[in-house]
Amino acid sequence: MKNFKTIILSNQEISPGYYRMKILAPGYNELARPGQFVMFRVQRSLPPLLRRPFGIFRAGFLPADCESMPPKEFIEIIYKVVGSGTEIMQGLHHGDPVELLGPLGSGFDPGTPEEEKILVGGGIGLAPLYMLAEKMVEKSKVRLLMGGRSRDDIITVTEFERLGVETYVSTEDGSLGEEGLVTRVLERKLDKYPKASVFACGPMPMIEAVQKICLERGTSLQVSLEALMACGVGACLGCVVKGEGHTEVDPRYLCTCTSGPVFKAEELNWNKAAINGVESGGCK
Amino acid sequence: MKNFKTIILSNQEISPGYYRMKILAPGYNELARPGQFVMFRVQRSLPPLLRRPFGIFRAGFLPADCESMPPKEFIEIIYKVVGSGTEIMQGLHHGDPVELLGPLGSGFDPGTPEEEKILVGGGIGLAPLYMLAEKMVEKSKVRLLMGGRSRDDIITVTEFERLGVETYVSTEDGSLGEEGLVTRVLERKLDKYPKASVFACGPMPMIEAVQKICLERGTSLQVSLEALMACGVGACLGCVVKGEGHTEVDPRYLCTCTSGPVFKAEELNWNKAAINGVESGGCK
Amino acid sequence: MNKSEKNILQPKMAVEVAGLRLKNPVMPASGTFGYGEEYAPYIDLNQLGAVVTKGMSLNPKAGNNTPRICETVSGMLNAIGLQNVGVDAFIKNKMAYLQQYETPVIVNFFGSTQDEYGEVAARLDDVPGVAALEMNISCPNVKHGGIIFGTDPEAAFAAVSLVRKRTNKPLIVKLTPNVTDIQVTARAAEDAGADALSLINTLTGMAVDVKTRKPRLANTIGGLSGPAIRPIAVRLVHQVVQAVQVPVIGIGGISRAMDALEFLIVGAKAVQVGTANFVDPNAMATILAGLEEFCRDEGIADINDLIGSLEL
Amino acid sequence: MNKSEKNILQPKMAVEVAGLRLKNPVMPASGTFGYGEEYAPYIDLNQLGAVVTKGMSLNPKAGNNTPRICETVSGMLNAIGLQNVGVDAFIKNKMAYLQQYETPVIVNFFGSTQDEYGEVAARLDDVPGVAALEMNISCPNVKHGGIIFGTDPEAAFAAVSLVRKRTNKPLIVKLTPNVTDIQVTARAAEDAGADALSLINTLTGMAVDVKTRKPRLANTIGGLSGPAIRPIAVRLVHQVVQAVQVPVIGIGGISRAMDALEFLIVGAKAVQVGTANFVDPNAMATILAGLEEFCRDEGIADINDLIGSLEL
Ligand SMILES: Cc1cc2nc3c(=O)[nH]c(=O)nc-3n(C[C@H](O)[C@H](O)[C@H](O)COP(=O)(O)OP(=O)(O)OC[C@H]3O[C@@H](n4cnc5c(N)ncnc54)[C@H](O)[C@@H]3O)c2cc1C
Ligand SMILES: Cc1cc2nc3c(=O)[nH]c(=O)nc-3n(C[C@H](O)[C@H](O)[C@H](O)COP(=O)(O)OP(=O)(O)OC[C@H]3O[C@@H](n4cnc5c(N)ncnc54)[C@H](O)[C@@H]3O)c2cc1C
Ligand SMILES: Cc1cc2nc3c(=O)[nH]c(=O)nc-3n(C[C@H](O)[C@H](O)[C@H](O)COP(=O)(O)O)c2cc1C
Ligand SMILES: Cc1cc2nc3c(=O)[nH]c(=O)nc-3n(C[C@H](O)[C@H](O)[C@H](O)COP(=O)(O)O)c2cc1C
Ligand code: FES
Ligand code: FES
Repeated sequence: MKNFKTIILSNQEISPGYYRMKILAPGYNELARPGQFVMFRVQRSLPPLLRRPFGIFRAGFLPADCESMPPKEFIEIIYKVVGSGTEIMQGLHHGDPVELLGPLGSGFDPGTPEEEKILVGGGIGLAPLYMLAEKMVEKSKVRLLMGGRSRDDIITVTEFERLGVETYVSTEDGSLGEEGLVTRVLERKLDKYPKASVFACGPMPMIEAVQKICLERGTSLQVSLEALMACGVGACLGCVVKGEGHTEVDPRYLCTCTSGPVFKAEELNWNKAAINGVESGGCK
Repeated sequence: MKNFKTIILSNQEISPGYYRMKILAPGYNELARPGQFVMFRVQRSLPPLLRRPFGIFRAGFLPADCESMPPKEFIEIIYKVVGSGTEIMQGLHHGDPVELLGPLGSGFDPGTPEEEKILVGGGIGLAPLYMLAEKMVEKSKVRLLMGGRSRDDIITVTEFERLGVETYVSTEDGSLGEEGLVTRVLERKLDKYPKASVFACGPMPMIEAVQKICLERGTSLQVSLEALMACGVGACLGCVVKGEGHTEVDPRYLCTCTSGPVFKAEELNWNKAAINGVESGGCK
Repeated sequence: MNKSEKNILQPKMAVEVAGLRLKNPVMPASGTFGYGEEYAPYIDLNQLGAVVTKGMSLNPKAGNNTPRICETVSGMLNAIGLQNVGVDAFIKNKMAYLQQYETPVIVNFFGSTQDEYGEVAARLDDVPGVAALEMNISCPNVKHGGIIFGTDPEAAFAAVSLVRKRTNKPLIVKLTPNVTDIQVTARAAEDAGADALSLINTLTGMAVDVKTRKPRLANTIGGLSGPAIRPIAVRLVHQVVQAVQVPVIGIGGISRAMDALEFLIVGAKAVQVGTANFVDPNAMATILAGLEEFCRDEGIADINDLIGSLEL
Repeated sequence: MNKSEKNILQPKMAVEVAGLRLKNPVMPASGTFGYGEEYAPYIDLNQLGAVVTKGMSLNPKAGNNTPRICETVSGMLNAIGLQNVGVDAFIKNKMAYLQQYETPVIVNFFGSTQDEYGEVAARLDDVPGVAALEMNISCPNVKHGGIIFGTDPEAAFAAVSLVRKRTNKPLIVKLTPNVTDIQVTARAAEDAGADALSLINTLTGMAVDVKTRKPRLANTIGGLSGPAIRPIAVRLVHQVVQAVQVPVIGIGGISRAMDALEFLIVGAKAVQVGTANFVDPNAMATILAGLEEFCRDEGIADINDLIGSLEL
């Protein structure tokens, strides 16, 4: 956990509206656990005021430019352009100065090796699942169910396949893979592998549907949530979600940035509107 | 007078901290008169909020890229990096979108052709004098007295020479040209050419010294002033200076943006602190 | 094509404020648009819902010493000091120009005593082409130790009542945000006979030049405007809409259609655009186009259906 | 090397506020720095003039529904709802951590009745390591129809007087900016026994999601903070400094040394940094370095020579 000024190594559009950014990030290979995130800031730019949270997609080493130098570490984030901050980000280039605060938050618990693992990713939500898959493929059978509205929302599937993950794509408009919701695929897979544990990240309606399915079947589920964040370190208390047992009289709020962003399903309160109102697209 | 969205053609550092920016500016060759200015804004950048005023250094035509197309018009501005806005400007490149409001303000009155003309420029203040020189050299003998703190502050003198202007450089530290204040040179020249008329632009202390000299000798003087501006069009009344005859009881304020930025010396009140407080370096 | 689809192709933008029918809800804020003329080369005044002029006083006012303005983070401070040509010169020299346009002219005015307020209003009362008066009560009351009329509900009530007696024109009272409870002043103005309220005027602010140790404004204190103040303005408009029956005009930091929409949704019948005119002289036209586009996208046939649509 | 040159190489940064000697005038603003611990990985707490904790109440408070925060132009709105672990849990679980550091700990607290204020103060009174109390009076008075203590000079006077009786710790009273005349509340707090005043707390604001027509905060209304509010804060601090004898701590939109300097020059003895911590967890260290550099550049041997150096 630290904050440092660094630079962008590359920033490419990988699908319409989706970008992949590589950032020089010393120390991250050792530090970063699957499911963690960074608070990202463009250096020397006043707006937007607050940092933006992004899941760590991948951490790695650049080929060393010279025998005697240690190889450089980087992380990658994958982001969708949705508002003022990500609009500024899409215009950044190699060498542009940025700041990273992280790695932050709890990570996924990869569980026991023998189990079957099912990852469910909705659109940009699949970003934090890659490092998890990387970690699990060695010892477990990992399947990725990737859903999106249309073909443009299906990203980085090849990367998962290269890891040896079995991938299943579905789109709501049928423009790629199977037509329909990713949750339908999930039900089929759980019928087949009833002991699998599930790891999900994506838009709230998807997460809620996944939770319902897993609850009915008693399937172990971990979800990665998004919440509006100011600090990312547990200081502002802006990012809370309702925890298990939360009521108006006895409220139980958990910080998404420190207790999350990954939660075991049973830690959370799944009543309607329990989750921080990110659906509204944040504030502008 | 109009506002339009356009692009930058080039933006080069011409001396440490001084930049020359060429901007595509259709219509400016016909419209722009010597001494006028534009209100400049970087498109799609929130800060700085307000536009920045810059004198028009030069208007011209680009070589036509193709026989059948009319040649493209441009203007050039010369600016010194002093604060938040000019810091952003120095990072702009060819093709970056900007907005220009202008040409604005009164211009210089070039006077009668037979007279000798003396231009006095202090640092970046010489910017609005180039177009004036361009206009006057055909029919008058034009001399430029250019002053600055050190050699870095002496800019574009060669351009004036190419027009056929006789130039005299002085710096306070003697690092280029004569050592001392430009006003000393002015006094010598006025001794020699007592009928010359003077056109001055530069920092307030220089302008005030020039005014004193010209007043004593009855020399005709026009000055171009700087003032903090919000609108540039006479609507906000933020940019006023004190006019001739101004008193606390009977205040007479003139808008720098519409009645100026060029004033005949006799239009202004030259009491101490009569002039809009730009000396303080504006606000941040 | 059925009727509702047709409507949405050209959403209805007309609104009614203080008995005035405006072709759309977008107008400039006083003091940021001169006497209209200054911006005519850049924006078609006929496009606007109304033109609101610089504030007028009984006698010409020279305004404050300089510096008068200063940029701040996403905003600006001004202490122009209400410089204006005086109401008589305005009527004589400025009205003819504005009457060329079909757009209603709203004349902003102020006084330093309640009698002066009354007198200015009376002089404007029978001037043809003046569609309404906007009374700026953010001015010091020289008879009461310089306390701002708008921060003293009783003084506000008395001044508005007097003005009400001296004019038959629709009367808009412009409130100051620098108060503990704006609902109190809003009700005082309404009770005294205002046909509409407009808010917010600038928030009092100050900036210091750390090198010279001097205030950046000759007047030390000035009025903060621009995008920075928008959340405060939206809150105040929301509170006033809930406190009064008369229509409310929203002002404060509006530079995009999105911004104007926030005010309309909380219940403002119209909006005024101030500082944004300086940044982009065409801002109001862009905002207007954005409002129409929003209505079309959202299937709103009449902008009035949007006004006050806040869901709590 | 003569003495004055030596001083300037290492300008003296220590200040005294409410009888506390602080090694420098920079500290976090309550609610933006958690309990200190959250930011310890990013900034050396020993560098700071003081640590100011999240506001404490008698009983734990769960806080508001979500969404609780929202970015605005150069600022943010928050309606956290004063979520905190409660004063007893704080004393038990959080103080030990903070006592590892030499930096004085200022505990911010609040109540919903004057008795609750008094009780929290009493519980903190004999806690070792608590250097001072900061009393947040921007809270609704449940016994008086929810009117904010800080907007009602009598309620503020009564609450501060009671707290004064129940604690021997230095007492800082934190004022709300949402008032017509801050000098009145400032004097009420001083008269009731405050050793220092801090200001400003957030300005009340609101933002609307134009797509959903809902307020962006579940609580509808929230507190605006960040660079956008700085000019208002500087003005208020300037006014309070002129109204009272006790030291004043300046707060509001400080993110750079330049910003802190504005407050010091108008007369604040120290400053608190809030929202800027979220943007840059190292902001206070950078500000501190900038203050030292400014003093060196300007030949100021002791930062106290700068405080109140405003030239009018
Ligand atoms: C732990 C975590 C991990 C995330 N990982 C990714 C990722 O890998 N890729 C990706 O594209 N997005 C990710 N998001 C969402 C991402 O943070 C937002 O899309 C982004 O902040 C939007 O910024 P903006 O300025 O473009 O949008 P605006 O709407 O202009 O932002 C305004 C404010 O709302 C906040 N906001 C808006 N949408 C969201 C959101 N969905 N979640 C949280 N805050 C939001 C912004 O941070 C900002 O404070 C993640 C969010 C969280 C909390
Ligand atoms: C009519 C006119 C013509 C000008 N021509 C030139 C020119 O050709 N080249 C050039 O380099 N400069 C020129 N200036 C000055 C130029 O406008 C300022 O240097 C520039 O605005 C500084 O902006 P900033 O954001 O970098 O500085 P900041 O100090 O960050 O600016 C803050 C605010 O103060 C204003 N401001 C600061 N300094 C000045 C100043 N000297 N004059 C007016 N406003 C100021 C800014 O416009 C802005 O509103 C001219 C000014 C005027 C009025
Ligand atoms: C330079 C300037 C001059 C102003 N003059 C007046 C005025 O004469 N009368 C008035 O009622 N308001 C005046 N105002 C306030 C504006 O009308 C408006 O209420 C305020 O600027 C907030 O809107 P904005 O944020 O869109 O600028 C002035 C504002 C500015 C910036
Ligand atoms: C998320 C958040 C939580 C806050 N919580 C408190 C609090 O518990 N007690 C308090 O007195 N002020 C609280 N404040 C107000 C700040 O201490 C400070 O007065 C205000 O944010 C202005 O400073 P800034 O602009 O530097 O943020 C909070 C502010 C924010 C942004
Ligand atoms: S983002 Fe601040 S506590 Fe989680
Ligand atoms: S800059 Fe607005 S009147 Fe001159």
